Amino acid sequence: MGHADHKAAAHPILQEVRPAALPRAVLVENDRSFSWITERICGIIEGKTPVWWWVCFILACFVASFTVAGITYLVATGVGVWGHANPVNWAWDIVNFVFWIGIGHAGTLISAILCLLRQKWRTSINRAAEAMTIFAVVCAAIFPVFHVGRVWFAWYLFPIPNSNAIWQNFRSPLEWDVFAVSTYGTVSVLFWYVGLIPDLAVLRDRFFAAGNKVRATLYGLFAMGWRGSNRHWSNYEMAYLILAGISTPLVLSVHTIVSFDFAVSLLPGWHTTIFPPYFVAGAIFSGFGMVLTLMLPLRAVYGLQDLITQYHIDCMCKITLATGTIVGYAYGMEFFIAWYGANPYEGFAFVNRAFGHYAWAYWIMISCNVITPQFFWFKAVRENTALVWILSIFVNVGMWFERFVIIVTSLARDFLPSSWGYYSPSIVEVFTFFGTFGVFSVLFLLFIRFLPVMPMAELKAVTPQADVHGGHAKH
Amino acid sequence: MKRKIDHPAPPVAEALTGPKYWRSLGELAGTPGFRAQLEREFPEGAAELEGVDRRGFMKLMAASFALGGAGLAGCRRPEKFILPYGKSVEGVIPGLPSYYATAMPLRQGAIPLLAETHQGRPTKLEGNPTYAPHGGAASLLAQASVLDLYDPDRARAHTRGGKALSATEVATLLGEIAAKYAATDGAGLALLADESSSPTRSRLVKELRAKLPRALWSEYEPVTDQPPVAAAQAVFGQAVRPLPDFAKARRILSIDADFLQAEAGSLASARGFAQGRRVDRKEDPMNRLYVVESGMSLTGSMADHRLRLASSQMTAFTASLVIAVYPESASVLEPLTQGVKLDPKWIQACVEDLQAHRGAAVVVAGSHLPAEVHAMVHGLNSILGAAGATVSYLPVESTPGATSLSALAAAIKGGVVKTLVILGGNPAYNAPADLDWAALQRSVGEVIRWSTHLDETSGVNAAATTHLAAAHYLESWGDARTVDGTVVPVQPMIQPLFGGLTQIEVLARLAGQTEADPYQLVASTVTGLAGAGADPARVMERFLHDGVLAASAYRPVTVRFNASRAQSLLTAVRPAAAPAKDNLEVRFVVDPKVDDGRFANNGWLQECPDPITKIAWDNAILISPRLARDLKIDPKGSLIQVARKETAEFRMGKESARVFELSLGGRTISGPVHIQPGLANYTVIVPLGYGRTAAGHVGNGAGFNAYPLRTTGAMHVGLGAKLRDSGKRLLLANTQEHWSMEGRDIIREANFEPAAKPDGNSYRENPGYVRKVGMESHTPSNLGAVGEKMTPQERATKIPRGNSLYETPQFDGHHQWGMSIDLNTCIGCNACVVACQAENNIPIVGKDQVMRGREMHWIRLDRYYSSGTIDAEAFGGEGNRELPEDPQVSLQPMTCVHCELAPCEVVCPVNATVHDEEGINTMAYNRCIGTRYCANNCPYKVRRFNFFDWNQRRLDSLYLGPAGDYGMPALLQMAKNPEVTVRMRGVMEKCTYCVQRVQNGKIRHKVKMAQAGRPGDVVVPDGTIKVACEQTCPVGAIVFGNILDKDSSVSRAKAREQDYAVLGYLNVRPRTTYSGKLRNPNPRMPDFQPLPFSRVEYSRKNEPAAHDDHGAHGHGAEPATPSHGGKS
Amino acid sequence: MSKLFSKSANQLPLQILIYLSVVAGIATAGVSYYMTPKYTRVGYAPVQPVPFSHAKHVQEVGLDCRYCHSHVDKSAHSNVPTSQTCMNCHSILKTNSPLLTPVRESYAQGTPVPWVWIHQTPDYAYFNHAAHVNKGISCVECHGKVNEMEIVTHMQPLSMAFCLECHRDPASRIRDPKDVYNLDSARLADQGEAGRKAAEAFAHDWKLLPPQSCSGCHR
Amino acid sequence: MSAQTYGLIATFKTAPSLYHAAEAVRDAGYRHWDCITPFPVHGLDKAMGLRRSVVPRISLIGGITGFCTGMSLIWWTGAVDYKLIVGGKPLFSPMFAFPVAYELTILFTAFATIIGMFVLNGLPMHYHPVLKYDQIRRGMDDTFFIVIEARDPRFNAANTRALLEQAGGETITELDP
Repeated sequence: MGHADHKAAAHPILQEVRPAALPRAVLVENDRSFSWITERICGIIEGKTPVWWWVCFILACFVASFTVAGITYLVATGVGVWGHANPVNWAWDIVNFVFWIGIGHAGTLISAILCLLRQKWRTSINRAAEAMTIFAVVCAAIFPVFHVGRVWFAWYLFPIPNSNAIWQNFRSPLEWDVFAVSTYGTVSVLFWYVGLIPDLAVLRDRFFAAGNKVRATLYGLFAMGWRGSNRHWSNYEMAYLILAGISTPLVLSVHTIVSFDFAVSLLPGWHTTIFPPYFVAGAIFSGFGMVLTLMLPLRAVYGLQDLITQYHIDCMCKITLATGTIVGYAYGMEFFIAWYGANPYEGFAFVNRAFGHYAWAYWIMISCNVITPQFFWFKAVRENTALVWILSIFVNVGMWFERFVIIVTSLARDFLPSSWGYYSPSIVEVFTFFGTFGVFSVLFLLFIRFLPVMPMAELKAVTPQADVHGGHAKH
Repeated sequence: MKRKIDHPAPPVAEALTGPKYWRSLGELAGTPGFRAQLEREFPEGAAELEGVDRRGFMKLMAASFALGGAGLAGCRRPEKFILPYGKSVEGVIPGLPSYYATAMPLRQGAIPLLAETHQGRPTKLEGNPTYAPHGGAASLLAQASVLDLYDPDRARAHTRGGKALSATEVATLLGEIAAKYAATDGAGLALLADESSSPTRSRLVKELRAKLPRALWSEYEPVTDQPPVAAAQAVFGQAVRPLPDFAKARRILSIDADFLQAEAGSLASARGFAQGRRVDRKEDPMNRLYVVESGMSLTGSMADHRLRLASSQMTAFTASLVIAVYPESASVLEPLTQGVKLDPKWIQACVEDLQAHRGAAVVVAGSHLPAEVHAMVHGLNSILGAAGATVSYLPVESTPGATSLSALAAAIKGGVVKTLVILGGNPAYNAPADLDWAALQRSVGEVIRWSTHLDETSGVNAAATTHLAAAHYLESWGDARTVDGTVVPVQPMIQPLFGGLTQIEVLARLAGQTEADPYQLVASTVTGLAGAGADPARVMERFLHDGVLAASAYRPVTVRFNASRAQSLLTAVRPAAAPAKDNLEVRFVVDPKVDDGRFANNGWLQECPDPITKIAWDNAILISPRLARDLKIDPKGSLIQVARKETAEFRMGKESARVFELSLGGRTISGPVHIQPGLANYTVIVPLGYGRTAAGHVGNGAGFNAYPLRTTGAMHVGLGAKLRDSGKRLLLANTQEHWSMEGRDIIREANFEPAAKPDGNSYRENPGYVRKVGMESHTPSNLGAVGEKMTPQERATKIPRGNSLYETPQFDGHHQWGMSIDLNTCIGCNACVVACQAENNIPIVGKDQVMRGREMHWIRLDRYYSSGTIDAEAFGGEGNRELPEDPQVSLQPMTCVHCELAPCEVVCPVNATVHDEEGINTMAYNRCIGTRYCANNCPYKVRRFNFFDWNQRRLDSLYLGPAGDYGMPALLQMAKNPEVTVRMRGVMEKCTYCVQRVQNGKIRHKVKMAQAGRPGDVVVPDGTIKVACEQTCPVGAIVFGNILDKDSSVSRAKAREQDYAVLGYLNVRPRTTYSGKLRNPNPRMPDFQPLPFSRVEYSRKNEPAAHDDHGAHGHGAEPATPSHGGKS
Repeated sequence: MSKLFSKSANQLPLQILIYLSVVAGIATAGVSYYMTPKYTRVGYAPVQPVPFSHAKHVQEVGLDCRYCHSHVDKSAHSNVPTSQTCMNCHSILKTNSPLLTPVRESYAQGTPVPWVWIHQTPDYAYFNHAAHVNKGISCVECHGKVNEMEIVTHMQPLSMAFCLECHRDPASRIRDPKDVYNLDSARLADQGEAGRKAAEAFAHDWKLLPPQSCSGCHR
Repeated sequence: MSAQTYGLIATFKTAPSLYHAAEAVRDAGYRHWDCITPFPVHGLDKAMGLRRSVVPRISLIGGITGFCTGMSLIWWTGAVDYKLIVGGKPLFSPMFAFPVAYELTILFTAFATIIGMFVLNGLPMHYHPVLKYDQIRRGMDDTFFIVIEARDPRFNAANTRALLEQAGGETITELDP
């Protein structure tokens, strides 16, 4: 991304001093040319659909059909087809919601926060990460929408004037969620789309040149007539920067508000003020886990080793390690606060988490979330792609269990022991959740087939030859 | 403009008129075969259903009930119709309910009731307040009995060999039998009936026997709920029966008598007991209850001292007691106590206490105990001065010449019975197993059976049986006596739905009367009872209006205890061998819900959890923790026991019970075993009344049948039983998984009187002890300094800010509603649960759903045990592994407490639950979208979610969704309260403080005042509005009312010093508060506990060291180690 | 590179935008007009089994509302009269009118006359007539001038918003209690300054506090 | 001729050459001209003499509107239109209104930013003379162009072409309007 250096370059003192350039990490290896990048990325779209893609796509559609079937059955019959009951009125539905939303966060984080932090290494993964965000939000949104008892009245959640003259309760974290998640979805799509415009223009022109008018028109319509004008780039860059700027507080607020669903309640185990940072860290953690899980196979399949370099993997492993450790710290802190607060209800909630009926879930969570990332201390591990991929899956599993532990164990044993219970999922919810991986995969497969998986313009901007001052950025 | 509308064609009159119309909802909804079903349901009773107000009827319908099809006029909206009566009905104002006095007959004690009817449909029963001993209370069974009226499984016609008989044919048939046996003086005719207190029946039986002297009249009840008259006959020389007055008793000793529930007259007993138990101020006295029992009854759960003892050893115990009171009797009674180990100190201290309260002490013994125990109890009561003071003796009016079931069996075997008339009862199901009743019945040539259902007895040789459909009591004219003998009317609320006959009608016809009009039969009895002087019309009018016949109670008689006659009874008795692991005692108990099995098809009762075991839809073989350990079936628990170990194994939240075979005297039954703390170690409790095979859709298959184990010789208690594991498992619907309060401050208890060495912990020393327990005791007041200074009335409207971030809006209503629940008097009878269910159209969900934890009750009874042995270690440990063998029981009715700062409201995204101006936490079903967030955030877990369309779907096909049938049977629709919305699936519901009663009460008052010219007088006087649970509560533990009125009963109840808010530290400020529970143990007793076990556990759990600075408040005192239990 | 899009394509986005706005505007307006009770209910005037004219019975015969709609001041319902009520007069008057056949048949057979239900609140809304007519709310507020109707027509939306309008400001809707059944009377608040004062006094003296939260109507 | 042409387009192979050419065109005083680049070239704005984009101002307006919308919506619905007592919380408080107002701030900012960007750029504009240039595909790929429009007052077919040549432009072509 250019704006940052542009601003730095614009600074008169810096211009005069001309500080010695630090050796920079190679973001695009083997000194590839601009057109190599274009060919490489557009080639994925222009090439013949590979057989494996069809296999994966059909498989993904099959898996996605589980969600469709599960939701259809649910709406036709009642929420009772899930395993919910008093006192556990939320379980897999909200676990899955928070899980998917959390995964989405890495995408925004990579594209927005790293953009603001001038982390250029993000460029090769940000497009796919943003796509992941959007698809994860789609998967996430399925759950809160359909977990309600009367989904056909879900429009009550929106402040639409009506003849009942009644409005929403804006004190409810769930209402905040409605705004947070829909804003998040909308802004993510807009941000993604804005980033796509120059690349769509490339595809438009390439398809036109190749004589495929239909696809050229389709890409052209969405390219909005982009022509690479620098006057446009100027506004575009600014808009992109602002979107990145607002996406950062947005992504932080979304998981903060999701954590408010719990923190604002008075249930022991939910009612805790450390949830917002803890959830955000967890979201980043799980999000990077998912990015690794998705990008590593993609890199191998499409031979993108020059674009997603070992440096990228290394960075992501380190972030995973850092956030995983924050999450581990939060787990410990919860116990400390519960003990220090001297509230017996609160104290029991945590002891029960670790040693009660659901202790198995707790220890799965601890091993996956706290212990697994510690392997990333070792460079050898970070450089072993297969191992990183396996560990990233552990992170995904662990973060799912984190939400399960928080939601279910707290509900299952709360204030009055008379209403204590035990929750176990029904087959319907298991399949519905399983199916969302299909939904996600279908969308992701469509994305890698039809849209540029990496931002070409941005990649080109970080190549050495993009520097107008010639050599000084050259290593 | 939009005004112009295409008018639909006028409805074709023929298609819409008639009884069909108002019931045609089902047709419009497209239910196939609805017409046919209709014919089956209302073969003859359809006429009186005509013109039932359709608007009232429509209120039944849930919001979801979309009328489509036939009536659809264009696309604007479905067309609906108003169907007024053709002819005006006197006294009926559509939209206003009418109330009539009636009574529910049950064995010897009827329950006087008021029935609420909506345009001819009885929907709700309440106790008749005119009958003082009940004070307007009704029992669990009475509350549920209205549902039996609408039971779709009832016999729908009179049949003979499967063919329907008309009413005339039945009359002819009965007339023929009467004529036939008139010729033989009744020889060859036998009648078998269940017990009844009806004076009319008694009169008719006498008439019948006079006409047909050789006919056999026998009565059979599978369970007894009154002491045997034989004992009284033996010791007093008079056929009398004791009637204890618990209100007057300061010291009560119950010998295996569950007088709060199982014994006859339990409503009056409970009410009296509560009167002596209630403590409003510290000056008030409080009674003390000693209970010796083998099982764990509600009475036992209320005990201040409870001794676990096998039922077969009660004779020895009573004998020891008599010896202690009257040492001269030792020579006679000593042999009775042989071989039974009893703590003499326990008996001595108990006796001293009873003697110290001469004239105010009472001893009662369970009806099932042998005559000798009752004889000794009669003696004890005489010595203690109870006779005439706390016990009165009433003459017993029994049907002369009534034979027992065994005698009838012998007669049938002897071949003398040609025609057997079985009136009610269900001998094929519940007769002693050794009689082999089914075979006997089959051997009789002609059987005429009168009952409401085609049950097991009707099913014996059904082809040859004439079955007469019986009318439900709400369809019948009749009369009955309450337990004290007061005559009460049984008045029909509705014409018999299925053309049923009443028992007296059948008897009258058998006695040869051709015009057997039940009303006339009753009227002639009642006017006869009223005496010659009275105007018959006036007498009946009064009788039906008041619901009681004035001065008709039995006159108590004076009795004199004859020791020598008692001695002759007692010398023959020898003590039984002590029960042991391989010689178990079996005690058959009547079930609190289905009774002897007669209410098995009542969904409300089946779904209501047992008050102690908390098991719904099943019975279980109850065994003690000791026996479980001996059998090696006590649950394992987990590695680190953070909470106390469960008494049952829960798999995925469902109780997985082992199925055991229980054999006694060569007979075997099998049933699930449930570990019940508090039982005598080697007594096995077996509740009767389950395992019905022909009860109906609800009752069939619920539980196991224990009757096959009972023989004539061991009707109530059997010795020498064995248990054998069948290796199978059965899932039970237990509504309360966890039994321990975990040392939490939920139910706050204290001893009533100080210990020998006062420690400041007792109620008398510190009436405000509840404020020294729990989080609030050491945190700043939630009300803040300003709020603390306010009067309760100010607090209710201004809602002091306290230490909150926010200023709260004020409540500006004319009333502020609140409730107080007295834990000290609540006996846990569950009547409130079913009363609420009836009032608020609460659906039943079936065993499967209850197992999943989806029961819908708005009010529930939480039952906790405490044993003082909880482990204080943070991460659990050994102390948590122990199952209490002899726990203290604490009961707590829990329902929505209507928090002023309600956590549920804050989290609802759509404002479906908000506060109204009068402090009610409302629930707008039609706004609810079902996020269930409110239920999660409710600390009391009192919100209930409609996971399925309980009302519109069959419970056995809930998971089929749209593939299953849709719609509520018309018959069940009739049972619904039109004042309450029937909820559809996907919405949350909960206690509304009976908002329909509140609103209607307010409107009625305002209308009355406006019409009386005092329109500004809008505040409803105290007591006018009673919520359903309050109204039926036999002990008056629940009080509801306006807390703005400082003289209202609820304000006074809340002013008690022991009033507290459960989980008050959360600052949710519940409008329902609880009065702390008091225990009144005797400091001289060997098992005296200076602190209730729950308080011991509280102290152990909450780290005494950290609370040292609060030691002065009383809860920091180091608890005494309990005398039993302890770490093993 | 030749043209993929023609010059006119530049107008297309704007055209699409305008088109979408218009469609959305129309849809919103349509839904809020045609799908709310103001449209779906108001104006409903079905044909009744008997062409009963309120105008005739009130204005010519001079019947009071309560003659037929008995117990409206006691009960939650305003009763639709039984056929017997009709026959009180029609056993003498117009005894042979063919229009009255359903009534006569109903009376003779005891079967109800199927009047089409016009003013219908949802099943979950509990409206109580007695609470209103005894507190100065006239029939006309919800039912319109039935006394002038040949065919009864739904005049007000009877939606929750409609109810709330009055519950939030009862003083502006109340009538003198003696005018409640006089459908031609004016609201107190519409009778000039004195009327407005009287309305205020009424609301104060009668302690009018109509519920505005759920429990007032939903049980 | 100048009436028939849109302008001149010159090709540059590398970013630095474009950068210097842009400086030259800027210094020559042209106003209606543009650079076509496949990616945003750092510093080119300055080289072209472009001022800072005004998108942030539009975004700010959007953000403020969003925040006010959120706050006033919650205030009006809860404290004015229908006063319901919910959990004893005040009818309106900026504290509980904040999350929604915050989200709306972001949402409206995003909309304003994107709409602002499109409007300022005059997009969507599917038809444009530059897009008709047969080498424009390379402009999206790896080649840089400078376009000087004929409507610029300083535009003069010969001088302008000379300027571009001097600046290192290759294949200088006239664009059809």
